[in-house]
Amino acid sequence: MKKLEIIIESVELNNMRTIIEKIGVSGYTIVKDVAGMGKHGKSVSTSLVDVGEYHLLIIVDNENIINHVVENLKPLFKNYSGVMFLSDVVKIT
Amino acid sequence: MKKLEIIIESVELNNMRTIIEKIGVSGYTIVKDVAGMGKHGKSVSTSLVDVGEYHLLIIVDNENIINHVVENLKPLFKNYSGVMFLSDVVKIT
Amino acid sequence: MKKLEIIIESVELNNMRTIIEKIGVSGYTIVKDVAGMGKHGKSVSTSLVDVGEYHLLIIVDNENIINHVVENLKPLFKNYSGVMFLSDVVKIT
Amino acid sequence: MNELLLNGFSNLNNPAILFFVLGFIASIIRSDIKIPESIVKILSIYLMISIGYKGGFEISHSGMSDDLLKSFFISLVISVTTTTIVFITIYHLLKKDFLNAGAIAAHYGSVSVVTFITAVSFLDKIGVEYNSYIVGMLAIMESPAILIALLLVKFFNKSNSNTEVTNIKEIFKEALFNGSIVLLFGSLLIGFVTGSKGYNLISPFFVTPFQGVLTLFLLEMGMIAGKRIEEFKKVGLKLGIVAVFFPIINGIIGVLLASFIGLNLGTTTLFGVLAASSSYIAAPAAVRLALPQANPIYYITMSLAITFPFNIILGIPLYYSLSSMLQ
Amino acid sequence: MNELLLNGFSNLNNPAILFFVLGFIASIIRSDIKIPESIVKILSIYLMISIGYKGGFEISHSGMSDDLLKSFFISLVISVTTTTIVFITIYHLLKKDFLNAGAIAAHYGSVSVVTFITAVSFLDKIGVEYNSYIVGMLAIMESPAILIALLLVKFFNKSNSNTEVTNIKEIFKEALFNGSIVLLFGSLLIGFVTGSKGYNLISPFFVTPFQGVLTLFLLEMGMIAGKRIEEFKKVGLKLGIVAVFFPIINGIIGVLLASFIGLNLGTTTLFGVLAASSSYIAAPAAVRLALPQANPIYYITMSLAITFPFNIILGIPLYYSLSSMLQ
Amino acid sequence: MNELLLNGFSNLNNPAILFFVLGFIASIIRSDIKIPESIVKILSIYLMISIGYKGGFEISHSGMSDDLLKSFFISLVISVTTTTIVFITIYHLLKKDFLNAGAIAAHYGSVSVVTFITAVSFLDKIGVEYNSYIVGMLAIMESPAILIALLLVKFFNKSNSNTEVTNIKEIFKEALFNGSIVLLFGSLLIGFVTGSKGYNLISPFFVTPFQGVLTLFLLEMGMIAGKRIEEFKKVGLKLGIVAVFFPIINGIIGVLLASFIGLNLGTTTLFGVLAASSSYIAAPAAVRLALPQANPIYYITMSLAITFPFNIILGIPLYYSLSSMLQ
Ligand SMILES: Nc1ncnc2c1ncn2[C@@H]1O[C@H](COP(=O)(O)O)[C@@H](O)[C@H]1O
Ligand SMILES: Nc1ncnc2c1ncn2[C@@H]1O[C@H](COP(=O)(O)O)[C@@H](O)[C@H]1O
Ligand SMILES: Nc1ncnc2c1ncn2[C@@H]1O[C@H](COP(=O)(O)O)[C@@H](O)[C@H]1O
Ligand code: NA
Ligand code: NA
Ligand code: NA
Repeated sequence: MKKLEIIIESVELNNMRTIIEKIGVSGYTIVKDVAGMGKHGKSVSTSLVDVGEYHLLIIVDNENIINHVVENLKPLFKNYSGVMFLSDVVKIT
Repeated sequence: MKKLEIIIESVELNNMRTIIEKIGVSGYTIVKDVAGMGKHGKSVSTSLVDVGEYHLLIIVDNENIINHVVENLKPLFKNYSGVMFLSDVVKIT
Repeated sequence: MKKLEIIIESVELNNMRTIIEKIGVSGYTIVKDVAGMGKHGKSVSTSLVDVGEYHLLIIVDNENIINHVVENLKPLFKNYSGVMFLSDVVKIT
Repeated sequence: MNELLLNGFSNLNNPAILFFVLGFIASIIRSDIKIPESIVKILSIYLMISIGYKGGFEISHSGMSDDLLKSFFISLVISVTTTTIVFITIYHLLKKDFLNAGAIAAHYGSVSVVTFITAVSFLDKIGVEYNSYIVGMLAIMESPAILIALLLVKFFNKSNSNTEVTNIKEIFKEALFNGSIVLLFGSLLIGFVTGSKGYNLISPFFVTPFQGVLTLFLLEMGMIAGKRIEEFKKVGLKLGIVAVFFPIINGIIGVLLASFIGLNLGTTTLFGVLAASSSYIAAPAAVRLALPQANPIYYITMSLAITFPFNIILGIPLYYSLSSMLQ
Repeated sequence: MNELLLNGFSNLNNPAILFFVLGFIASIIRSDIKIPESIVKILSIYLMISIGYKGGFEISHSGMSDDLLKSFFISLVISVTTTTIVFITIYHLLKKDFLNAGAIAAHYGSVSVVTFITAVSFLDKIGVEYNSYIVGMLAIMESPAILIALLLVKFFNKSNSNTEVTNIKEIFKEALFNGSIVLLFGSLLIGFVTGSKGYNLISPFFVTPFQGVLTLFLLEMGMIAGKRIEEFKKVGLKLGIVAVFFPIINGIIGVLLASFIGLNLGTTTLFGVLAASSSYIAAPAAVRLALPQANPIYYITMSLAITFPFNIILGIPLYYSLSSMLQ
Repeated sequence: MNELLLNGFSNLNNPAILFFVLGFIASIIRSDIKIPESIVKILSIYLMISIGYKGGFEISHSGMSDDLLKSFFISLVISVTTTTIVFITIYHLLKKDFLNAGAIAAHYGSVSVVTFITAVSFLDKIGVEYNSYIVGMLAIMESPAILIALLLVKFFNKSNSNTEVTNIKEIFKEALFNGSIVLLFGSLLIGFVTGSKGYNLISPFFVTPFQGVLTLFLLEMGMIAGKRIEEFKKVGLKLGIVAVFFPIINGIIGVLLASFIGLNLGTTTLFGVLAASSSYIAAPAAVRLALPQANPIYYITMSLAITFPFNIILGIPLYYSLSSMLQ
């Protein structure tokens, strides 16, 4: 099994959920409101403005599905800020 | 070393802490209030009702201990919602 | 690529950010306000007192940089509470 | 009957109720008014302190009523009766599913603090008096139903699952030292001992803005209910319908018992409300822990998305009208 | 002119404005006053309910004004005009960058609830009356500019990127059922129907402490603005300057149009403020979603760190002075 | 003596103190009243703005007192004296452990805003006047002790650890631009310049409900203290005992110095309270950063779980009685 971890702009969350649910992942977990630094500089999350807020999305699934997810999400990262990391896991339950 | 990541219903957190502390893990970390989707559908966490809220529990320890933890926690997932993922890590400090 | 996960006392966060930014990591993510247990016992975070609060810092970068980061951060863990875990990942975007 | 309609209308003229409806609608049309969780929690704490403190202060003025013991007794009778009725109904409705029967019974036998508070504000608005010690009954009635329901399940249960046994101690502890019980009783006591001097100090914060805080809270309750009502399909028509009948039947039982022992109009109404209301804070957590095989969608949706709105909008004026007919 | 200075000074004598300045300074010197996000959100909800509810209540007393239809019309004219002006200006300034032009235009064509509320409190302080229905205009003017700006971009856009198309439906839905619109209109309606009885119930919470809540909110707004002003360099001098000229020009347009159709002093001032103010909640989220290639640092910094402080401190007394000259 | 008891009793009759006790008990019996962290933070900000603003407003009425310079001087003397006394005591008690001595001294030499505010509300309740500028002293006394304690440690330290040196700059910056200092002084200044007009605008929010907000805050403080007291064992009896003696001794020093220069009853009491109180916000963070080898369980438990409750319940009436004996 593979674990895909995605850091994503909060404005894009709904969009991304729709995409991965359509693909049919068996599940995902969202860690809300993370901060950080990347190519676009430091994230500046301001209490009133949603733009600049990030979430961490964790998807564990078989390699096939995860590859599918990666292909479908890649285009988003052209316009939006964020990163994706892939690693190996064993799903127990 | 192994890293065990557990998504767990918040009502079960105390119970689970008791179990893993009794086993004697060297440590664990809790990421509070995560959201997600799984076999039981989307998590609906409502501000007043604790049921439907999830936490992410991270335990890093040697394989022996982690196996022990997995065996002891498995029964819980029959009745409660949640998942466990296992992966390899190196513990530095 | 390597993923370094660090659990760190919140009072030390600024200090640590300065160090890793000086090293020149390509990015990092902070999951705020995690709780846990370790060598120093259970974390007791109290709403008014910052001491006892922890953050989770995730850094993904090439092995060279990560090794550099590890060497520079190690001394901190002599005085402060916290742990570091290292694992393998593939960075996609 | 005419008066009943009038009361209902008067309730709909209440900003708090209308903001509840607004929240419900906002949630249905997926409008994103997000009241942060921490705010909902502190509002709920505020309301409990406020109602407890005011109750205690009023008792310190009016003195302990003779009805206190009778009321205490009635509280327990209501808990036992309503829990049992709901258990039996669901048991038959869901074909001997004693687990879900117990889970749901725990909710309906217990009480809802916010329903109670809304009823109090309803009575205040129309100027009807009630005995101040009733706040104590609210605190007392939170836990027994949960324990009774678990005992009923235990009685029907042959398989003896492990989880249940391990957690029962924690459940009991929770039932006694639950945050809301400690807060209600604590505030009651403090209100009782600090008298007018204390009251004057903190009433600008804990009493004067009370109605507005309740209004804001009900806005969020409306949104919660609206979000949950989407799961109505998973609950099914049968359970959906009994979620309206339970409060009516239980409310009538409460009103009858209270007026039988001769309580005044306001107090009788409030006993009706306590009997009719169903828990959505204490009971869900306890039940999820003790009866993990029961379906949370059933009990949460019924209690929060159907019974709560019903009580707030129609139930309270109904129990009031009934009570006034029996006076 | 003398009077203008006086008004400006009177505004600087307002605790709310001074706490804004305090927040700004605290942020610049990196002092760590952290107002939690959940608090900022609930304060913002509070202010919207309060302003909506009070507006509705006052309409129920004063009755619908004849000016209502004219005002509604003016609102749309202002939205179209200001959005277009800003679009064209930025389009030329940034060398045919229609994406950023659209993004920034969406912000300046839309409105800022807090700027409006601060203006209302300014008028209240100096005792100037305004038509209560203006709160409705505030709600109405939030979305059109965003839609107009997106249409303008679509018109200039040849490449037709994918993202834009997929999200346009969501944008429209948002524009209509946006939380703040539902909250403002909902509160307006509830204030209208519940009358004095309702008002007396909830005004100790939603009306009496209003000014203080606004003050606390502006402390945080000052800190947000101070944090964002650090990105001024990335925005550049050109955009920095127009971020001051846009509110002045748009404000003048608003004042002229409103006084042209004969609205009273207070209402004219508020139309100036609405025209001059720029959105920093609804617009950024919509624009980030619909125009991801536009640079968020531009529109957020301009709107939040330059135009907002300008309006709060100098703009409001300016539009007021202008309005009183035209009466 | 009789009067002392009376004062103590009057303090126990204060809802704020009783809610503190309730929180403490709730925490001990592990009842789960959870006041969210964001609420605690905003309540703390509210209290600082409120006390600062009111102080500034009152100064604008009563004018600057002649005692101001003397008081400023006394503040520094108290800071130096109490920090040194605590340092020396712990140094000997813990067998030359200069790190923990410095850490603990930083806490006791600094001040607790909430203890001060509780004392102010105590004086208000019994109708005793004090000089308004004392709020400024509260702000001034927050940092010096932290710096003095670090210097003392530096003096005793031979090994010259790295961490200490790198962070010292940040510590100094913090000491000057700390959020609470900026907030207190800022509010003081705004209260001073905006006068009665400003006061009337925001007092319904920042002044009228003040006592109730303090009460809610102390409920949480009680829970925090109750949670921390569980670590008493790790602190040990010796440190536990001095955590009661330090406030008494420091309080007496404060009262003596203040009455020596002829300050009035209320102001003398408050100087006693400032001297007696120990920091649990600014000091812990600074000390953890600058002296990582010191044990946080020592200084947090002593300051928060022992000295704070002692001061709140017994200390304040004690310093008051002492001050009135010396008048
Ligand atoms: N190398 C990295 N390691 C961990 N998190 C990262 C990394 N790069 C980016 N991120 C996260 O992704 C967000 C957006 O990244 P970017 O689009 O590169 O600016 C950052 O704010 C971080 O939270
Ligand atoms: N495949 C998965 N990947 C990541 N998180 C998951 C996955 N499956 C389940 N989860 C998380 O575990 C929770 C409960 O899962 P379940 O019991 O399968 O409904 C979900 O709400 C998710 O937060
Ligand atoms: N083995 C572990 N697995 C996961 N998290 C850990 C582990 N050990 C320590 N931690 C985290 O690091 C914090 C400080 O650890 P320590 O310095 O060992 O007391 C704990 O509160 C945990 O959040
Ligand atoms: Na009930
Ligand atoms: Na505008
Ligand atoms: Na002190």
